[in-house]
Amino acid sequence: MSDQARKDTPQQAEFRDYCRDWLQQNRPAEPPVRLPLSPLEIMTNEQLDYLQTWQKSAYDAGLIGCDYPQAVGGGDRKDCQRIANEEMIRARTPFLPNVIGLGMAAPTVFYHGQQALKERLLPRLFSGEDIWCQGFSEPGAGSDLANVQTFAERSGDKWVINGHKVWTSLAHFAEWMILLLRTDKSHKYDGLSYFVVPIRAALGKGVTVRPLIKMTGETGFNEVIFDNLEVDDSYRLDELGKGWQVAMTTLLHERGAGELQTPRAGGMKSKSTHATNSANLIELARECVRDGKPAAADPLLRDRIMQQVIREAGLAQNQRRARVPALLDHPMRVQLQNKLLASEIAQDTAALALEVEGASASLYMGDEHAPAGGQWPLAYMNSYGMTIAAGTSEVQRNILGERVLGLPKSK
Amino acid sequence: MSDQARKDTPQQAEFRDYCRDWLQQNRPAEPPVRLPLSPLEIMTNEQLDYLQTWQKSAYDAGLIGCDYPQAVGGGDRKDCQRIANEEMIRARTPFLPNVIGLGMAAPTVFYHGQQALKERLLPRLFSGEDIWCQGFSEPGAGSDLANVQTFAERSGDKWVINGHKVWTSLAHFAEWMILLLRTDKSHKYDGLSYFVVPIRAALGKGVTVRPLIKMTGETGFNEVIFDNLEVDDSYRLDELGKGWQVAMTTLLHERGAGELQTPRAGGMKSKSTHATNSANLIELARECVRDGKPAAADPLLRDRIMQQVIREAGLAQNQRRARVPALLDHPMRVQLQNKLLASEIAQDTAALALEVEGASASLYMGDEHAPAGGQWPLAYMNSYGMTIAAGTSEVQRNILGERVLGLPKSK
Amino acid sequence: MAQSDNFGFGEEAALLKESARKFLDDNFPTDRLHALVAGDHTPERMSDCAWEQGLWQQMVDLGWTMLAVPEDAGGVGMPLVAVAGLVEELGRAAFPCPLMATLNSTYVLAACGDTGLPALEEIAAGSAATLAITNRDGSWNVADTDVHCRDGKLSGSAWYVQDARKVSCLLVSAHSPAGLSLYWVAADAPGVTILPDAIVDLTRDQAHISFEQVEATPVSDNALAALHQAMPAIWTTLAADMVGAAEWQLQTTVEYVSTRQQFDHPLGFFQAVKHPLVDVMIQIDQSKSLVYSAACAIEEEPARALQDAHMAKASASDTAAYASGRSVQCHGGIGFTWECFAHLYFKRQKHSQMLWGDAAWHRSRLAQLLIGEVA
Amino acid sequence: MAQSDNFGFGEEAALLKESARKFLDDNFPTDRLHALVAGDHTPERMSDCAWEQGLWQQMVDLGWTMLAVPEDAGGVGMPLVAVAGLVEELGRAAFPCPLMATLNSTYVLAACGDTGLPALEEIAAGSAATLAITNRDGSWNVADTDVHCRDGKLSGSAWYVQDARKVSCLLVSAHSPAGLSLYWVAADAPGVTILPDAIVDLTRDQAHISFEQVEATPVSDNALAALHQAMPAIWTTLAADMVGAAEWQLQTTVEYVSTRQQFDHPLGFFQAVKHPLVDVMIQIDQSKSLVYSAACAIEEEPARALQDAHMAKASASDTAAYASGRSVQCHGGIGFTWECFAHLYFKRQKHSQMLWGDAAWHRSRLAQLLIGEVA
Repeated sequence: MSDQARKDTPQQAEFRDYCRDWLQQNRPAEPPVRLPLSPLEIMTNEQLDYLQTWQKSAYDAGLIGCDYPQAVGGGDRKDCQRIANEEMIRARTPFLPNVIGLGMAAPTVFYHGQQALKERLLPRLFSGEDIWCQGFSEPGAGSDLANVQTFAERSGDKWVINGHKVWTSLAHFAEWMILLLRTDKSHKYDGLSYFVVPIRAALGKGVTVRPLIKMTGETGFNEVIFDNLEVDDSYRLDELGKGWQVAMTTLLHERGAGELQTPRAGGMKSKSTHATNSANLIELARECVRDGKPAAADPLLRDRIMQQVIREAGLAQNQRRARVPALLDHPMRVQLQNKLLASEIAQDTAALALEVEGASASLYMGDEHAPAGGQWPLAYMNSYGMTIAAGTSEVQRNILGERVLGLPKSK
Repeated sequence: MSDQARKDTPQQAEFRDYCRDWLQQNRPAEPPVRLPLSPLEIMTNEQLDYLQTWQKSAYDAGLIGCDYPQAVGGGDRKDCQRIANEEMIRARTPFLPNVIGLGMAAPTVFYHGQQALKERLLPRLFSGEDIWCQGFSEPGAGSDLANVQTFAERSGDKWVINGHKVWTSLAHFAEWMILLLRTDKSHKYDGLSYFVVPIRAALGKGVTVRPLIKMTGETGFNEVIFDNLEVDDSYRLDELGKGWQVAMTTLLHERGAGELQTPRAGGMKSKSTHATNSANLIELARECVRDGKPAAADPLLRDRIMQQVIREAGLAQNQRRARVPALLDHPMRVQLQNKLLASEIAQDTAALALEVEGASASLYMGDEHAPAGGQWPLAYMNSYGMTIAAGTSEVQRNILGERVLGLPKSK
Repeated sequence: MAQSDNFGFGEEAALLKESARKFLDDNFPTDRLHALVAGDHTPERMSDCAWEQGLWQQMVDLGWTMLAVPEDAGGVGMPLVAVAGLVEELGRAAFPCPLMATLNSTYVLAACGDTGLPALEEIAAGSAATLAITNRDGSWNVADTDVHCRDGKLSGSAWYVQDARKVSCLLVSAHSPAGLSLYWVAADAPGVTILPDAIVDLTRDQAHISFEQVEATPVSDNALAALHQAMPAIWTTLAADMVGAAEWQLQTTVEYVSTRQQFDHPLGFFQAVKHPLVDVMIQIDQSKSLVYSAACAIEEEPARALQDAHMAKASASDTAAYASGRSVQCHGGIGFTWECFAHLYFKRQKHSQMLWGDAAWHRSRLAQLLIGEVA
Repeated sequence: MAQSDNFGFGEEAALLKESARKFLDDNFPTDRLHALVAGDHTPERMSDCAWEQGLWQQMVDLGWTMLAVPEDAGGVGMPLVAVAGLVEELGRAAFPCPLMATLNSTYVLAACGDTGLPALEEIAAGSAATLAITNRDGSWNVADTDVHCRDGKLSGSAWYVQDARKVSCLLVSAHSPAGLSLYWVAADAPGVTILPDAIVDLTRDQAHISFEQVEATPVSDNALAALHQAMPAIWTTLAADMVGAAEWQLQTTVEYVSTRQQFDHPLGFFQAVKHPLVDVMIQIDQSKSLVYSAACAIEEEPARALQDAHMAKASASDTAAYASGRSVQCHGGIGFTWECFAHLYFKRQKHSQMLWGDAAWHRSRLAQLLIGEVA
């Protein structure tokens, strides 16, 4: 009996066996192209096709949307997404490309959308046929998200949208966008509303998608410009002026603190992708040479690698403790740390990897001599995306200080 | 020719020779009692007597107050205090006990006091016959110094003072106090005025001095309570309502950024005192054992000790660079860092020393087996006095961010 | 063996933790601690070993000292996670008592097999004990001791013995002709001299102990095996104490900065205060999760026990250091005074930080496990 | 010899520094740098060695490349502090050019005695050069090279050669029958193949160079002595560049956070932004003071040169890492884009951080000097 299986309910145990069998027989072949490090860095149609095919087959097999009702395309199970996730990670499957759809749009639409909308949108979201993106940030609304200025003006049963969103990952592939915008300019928070918008259908007709280039040189992020885009009022989620509350549902799930489990990326690791965690850091240290010896023999590097190992273990055990109420002083205390911790650990691990590499840290992806294919400088730079996006680390610390410790609001 | 001598003016060179000769012939004997680590921790009359005697003889020899005019008891020299300081440090003389008088009261009285007052007060200040203390902080005015509530009410030619000062080092030995108080309750900054007050003469007659105990167990700080103390208007410095500006003169000199050089503590080190800097840390690491070897052989400790060595060197070289305008981007940029840097370096050095000591860091001053007589735990705790007093490190960073980098004022 | 989803921290453990917190809240608020231990403030003071023996006796009567004693030795045999929960509460109260010392002795005795039973039975019957296994250098290598045994008699000295004046029994490691061995000795046996150290920490005491031809009861001829087996539990228990103390530091500091006003705002309004306190919280949570994970692994997944315990103590040492610094700094001038309670925990944490190995020591051992020797 | 009160940084040095800043401000604002080097953004790009050769020629004409060349070799022989001042300005502009490489070669040649003169004269005449002395492992130990010399011909390869495609001459270290020796080789000599590395840093280029039976002019049979003597100046010069780049990072970030509004305030209003930027400033100032102190010591107080230079480079490496991280983080989303200039300096600094030894490497050498070998 496996580690996790010990505590499964009979229903969960049965489902776990099913997942395991199915995954054993249906593990996808090696990808024909180099995969990016995460769904947010998907750059080419070849990458997307491969990953969409995988998501569709996993959905068809019942491994995605497990805990949602059947009416919206779900599996009607109870606390089973977690089981499927564990088994997908165990089987080292590729990640799911529709990550924003699954993790953020699905629970938001589910909790705040009208029934007809849910039934229409969620099945194709789960299957990965419709890729989703998120339109929150704007040039003037980054950390200060409530400052969004994209405006929807009422016009009969329709709304006419104008504005400018930035940092929209996957927008160049997305059918749908979850969109936070303003319907009232006189109130900051209460003037916000929340829509789902079919952006792909509107390309060239009120919607322009322009790629942004990251400091790594990768694309993936986009700007999305709305120029008199008309959308139907039925695409609104929840009441007018309740956009901020709806956005909180989205963000809560983004930070992994929502009730509905997000279908997880699998644990696939092949020569074409590199995970960048401390275990790989140890491997790197064995390969790199420092002062004529393996870097892994250097007491300082050993000490600092262990610091990262311990932080990663602490993060993992936090997740475990989050399920033990008797060991929690505040219900959200551990969960709300996830994003901050995960991003800062990733950043420090990558920075340390560059020190392990020494002179060869100068070599990038195109260099045949670059250790680990030049992935560590890439990972280090991308880590700033993590500490900046979806609430900078500074904003995360405000949230933790105010919501968990109860300290006075800074602003 | 010595290092410093090379760049001396002829007057400075002559003065340096004089200092050196005099110090060679007049170096004081070993102290009869254990000396504290700094003047602010003087606890007993025996300690004070020894140190006052030394200050008096140094003053009589012309090594103190060198750059002040003769009329106020000074030496009428130009840029010579620095020379005397260097030679005292070189000769490892004891420190000067009237440190608040010399470093803070003297320049403030000199720049803001009436001539008669200067002539009366400064000679006995320089000689150390009158010890001075500083009455700035209050229970409700720590970092927010301008919030002082001690109030002086006009009564003819007199003022009647009521209030409560805290953290007044040396108050139990002091004849005089520099006192920041309020003469107008309707304006925060412009309601402040600045006095010199003869507190010793008023003990029991409007002034009460009560010792505060530090977390180390040492005394040294005091509370001073004013209960209808009458003082003459001639003890006021500068105009009514200009107290904040006068206090800035004091603080500028406290942070080592004033024009008038502060006579420096010497460099005396004997078995009865311990300096706590990185050189001593290296000695400690040679003596302490870690895993069966000297701690000084441990690569991690070596690395961290070097970090402190480098920071100390950077601080010292900052002082040197502060005198080279072509290498300064902002006139106050380096000077305003002194207090913050010095206190944080001292704190980190002491914290590291405790790790060097390992299990024996548990042993305190009364333990015969304590490394270095238990001074490092003492120094570590006292370092929090340094990062808290005279503007916490947090306030220092605000000052640097706002005055030097020009960032918007946080409040 | 599989790891429990909930660390094996069940209802009984939760009840024990809750009742311990209530007992200490009711009976031993921090002002009582201060009044008890902070009477003499002079830096040169000798440690005076002040403790509340009445409260301690109540704890013994509640069975807390026998929780870790196996059932076959007359104990309760609670899982280590439950014990960790209890110790976390004692750390939060900084309660001066020999519980941790007794637990440590228990773990070692339980690793000795049958020959440890008589001593365990004494502990189950209410005796307190402590380990005397450290040498003059304060080495955390369990093979290092300055005590020797010849002809059944102990000579030499043991150092850094925790709470020696609060216990009735000593578990001593000594070099004997058979190798490193363990002995059970009454604290007041002839030839035993307990020499208190003058330590910084006011909430504990510490001593070095001289042995002169002391008659001792042999417990084990294979001390190395027993000590190696017990150390993970010892580190984890201490880490639990530190996590509890750090939580006290966090909560009291949060309270202070929420009320203390400067610049027309509570201090906690300022990010320079708020964010470091968030970092204290984050560190505590990491350490706490690692403590329960280690406690669970020791019983449920022995292959991970050693590495998880190294992680727990390394993490707790860093947390204790950081939480202590911030607790004093954020209290400002008040935090620097003897009358403020912050220094009691500051000093306890500094003591704990180095005890049984500091963070770097544990990380170096962890690196041996995870990376190994590299040429 | 005594240390100058002002680091020996006199009027001439101040003028040079000022004129360099003006020259670069006028001729090479950062948008020009971005347009020059950031054309191809793909992560797999090859380095294309874009630089402004016209501006470089002006610099050569201004005499900047011969500043460190001794007067007896036809150079200017400015004190090293003056050179550091110039390099600080080039670092601030992140100007892609072989000045540092040429300076480094100059220092080594000047340490070779008379046999270095002919090559120095070439540099004084306007030739640019670079050091090819590093092995495949990127070892910063000067004894390590993968090039050999037999019968006066070089074979093997040199790695991590800086700006090789911008110079006409190479100063190569090689194992020869006489020991480690130095050779002067034309970059386009037969048998020399320059293989560009695809590096992260867009403002520099780097290559490994293969030597196949290359005819070379011997410069010194005692390369170890010359390299050891020159390294302090090499480290200090690089540290000066890093300090200048860090100052650019600080100033542009301060500008950004002073204007960018969030939550109804400029970002710099918030202590979570303000205080880290203050820490960047503090680190820069430490490194800068140490750079000039080292530059001064190298000429005025040789006994301190080695330790001061280790301090300067160790400090600058830490400063560069911290300043780079904060510059991107405080720029927020914008800072994470290719169009923002922050990444140009971020990448240059990461390159510099590891070049000629990272902070830990320098501190380990410093410890050897200040603590020594301890049993």
